[in-house]
Amino acid sequence: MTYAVKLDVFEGPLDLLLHLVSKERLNVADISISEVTDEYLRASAAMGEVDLETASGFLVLAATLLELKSLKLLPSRTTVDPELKLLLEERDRLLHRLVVYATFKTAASRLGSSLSENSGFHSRSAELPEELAPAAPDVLRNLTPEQLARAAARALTPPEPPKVDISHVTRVTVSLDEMVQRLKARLEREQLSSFRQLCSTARARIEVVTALLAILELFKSQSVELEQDQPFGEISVAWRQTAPEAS
Amino acid sequence: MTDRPAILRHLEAVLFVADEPVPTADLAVLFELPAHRITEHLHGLQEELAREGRGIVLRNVAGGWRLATSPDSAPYLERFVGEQRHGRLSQAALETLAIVAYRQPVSRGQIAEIRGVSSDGVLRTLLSRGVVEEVGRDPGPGQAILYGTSQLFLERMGLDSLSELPSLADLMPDTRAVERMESGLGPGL
Amino acid sequence: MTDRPAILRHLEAVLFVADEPVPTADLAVLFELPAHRITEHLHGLQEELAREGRGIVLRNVAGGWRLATSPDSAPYLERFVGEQRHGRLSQAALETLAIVAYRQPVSRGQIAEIRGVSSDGVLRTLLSRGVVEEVGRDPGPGQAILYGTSQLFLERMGLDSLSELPSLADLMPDTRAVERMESGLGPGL
Repeated sequence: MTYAVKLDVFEGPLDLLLHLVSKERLNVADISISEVTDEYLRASAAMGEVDLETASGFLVLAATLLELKSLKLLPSRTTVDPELKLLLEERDRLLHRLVVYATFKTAASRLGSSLSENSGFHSRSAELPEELAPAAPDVLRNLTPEQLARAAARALTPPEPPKVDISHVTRVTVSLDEMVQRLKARLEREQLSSFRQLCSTARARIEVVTALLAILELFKSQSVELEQDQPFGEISVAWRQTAPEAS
Repeated sequence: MTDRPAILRHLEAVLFVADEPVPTADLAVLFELPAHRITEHLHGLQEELAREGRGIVLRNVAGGWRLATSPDSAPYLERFVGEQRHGRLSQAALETLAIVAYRQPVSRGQIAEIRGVSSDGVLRTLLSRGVVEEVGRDPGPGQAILYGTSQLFLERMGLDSLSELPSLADLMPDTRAVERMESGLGPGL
Repeated sequence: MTDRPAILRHLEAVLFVADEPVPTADLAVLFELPAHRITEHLHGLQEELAREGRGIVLRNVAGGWRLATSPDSAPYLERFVGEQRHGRLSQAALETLAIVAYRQPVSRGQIAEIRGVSSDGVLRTLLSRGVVEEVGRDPGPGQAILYGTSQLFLERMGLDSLSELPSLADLMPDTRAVERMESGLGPGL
């Protein structure tokens, strides 16, 4: 069974994961990573821009889920090898984060109800009556230029953009499946490439993200080998001649 | 609860939050009643507040109706507002002053647009304190009054000129982050 | 004039001009009366306003006393002042507000870590609404700005102090929910 999700109703990767694992009888093995990812990309594209931090948070999560999923699909092991141990630690960390996040989500809904219960009380915000103004101390006495600048920055920064209903809009320029096929064809031809080269024709940021996820898919199915000499260095992508049968 | 008409309660609440006198006509529209009925109710409220010896009275001033404090409370009020604690600008006033300082010359309309709410009340306070002043007229069709900060403002802030105000560039981190992202991920990548 | 004590009138007048909740202690100093006498008078005033069905009520919030409009006038007020005043917060903003409320003083980074996404935009919204404010700097290397909730937050929540917030322990998912999450994440050993 695969599970379809509408990502635009989630506040981020943790919120999504919380939703997925809180379902009865649903676990990581049932989640189609590529569907979730496609949905995520569609939602991001519709919002017009990719929030890089959210995108990278999502990528980390997707990678962790892939790992957990592979663990889940393995025949049960009796011995604890170090890799498995690391993975289990990773799972515990993720579980801890989920519990903390779930707690704050409940707290948020409590705050929301308190705020609306109290929303009918309006206080006065009018300035001091003019006849009392002379009695008030000098208002600029404690004000520094830095405080003024901070207030200006706050006032002049546009507020949080309103949430857009995206249910009816844009399709992604390229889906994850299409990107996987496209990169497969290209790598079969070129044998060896780099992530940068593979992205050189990308017309939008969203395609770069899709390409990265596609590479991870190919890596997972052992169709490619990845190498990176140093953090932020070039990622080389090599096609495996003897790719195992697609599972 | 008494059998006091609900309209008196609602009138009192509306006048309580208003930051300037409210014309009878506006109240008539709000409550969907003829103006003369509103006037009757307002006189009723005015008498009631006076008769009961309340700390809040209703005044009919130029331009409409406004709630004010009872005159014999003045000595306490003066002591109260004279406290150090009150020697600072309200959040709204600070924000308005900041906008005037960094965006001058600026009109009321522009300030309201930036803040998302009318700022006439706070602007009046800043004018009466002499930190903001009229500096000209918009040459455009409306000829809106334009405001700027005064010499007194510079003196109080310990500045020689407006150019000494701290730059906003470092304080708006989001804009910078966006720019960095743009330049880092140029077209074609 | 009735025989209503003059102190009730003066208290009402002072609370009318105050722009934030006034602590009992401040009123005791102002009126040169012991705090418990002030509290009695304030409770008297509170009951009186409620009993007479006035448009204004007295609330004990954010460590002090504050006059506010009675909630049943809210529909008129909203039409009168426009919607912006108490606009609803988004889910993201509420989550961020909850983290700030329970984890204060807290940095942007710590908030992002708990939510799993950057919360800069919503944090700015909360700052401009005045419910969150900067409360200091992290003494560590980055000197990150630390945020906390404001007095206005307590007032909007109808709380006298932060200690009245429900305990975080009571808001945690129950054992069954945690077990379900755990099994959802993968097999145990």
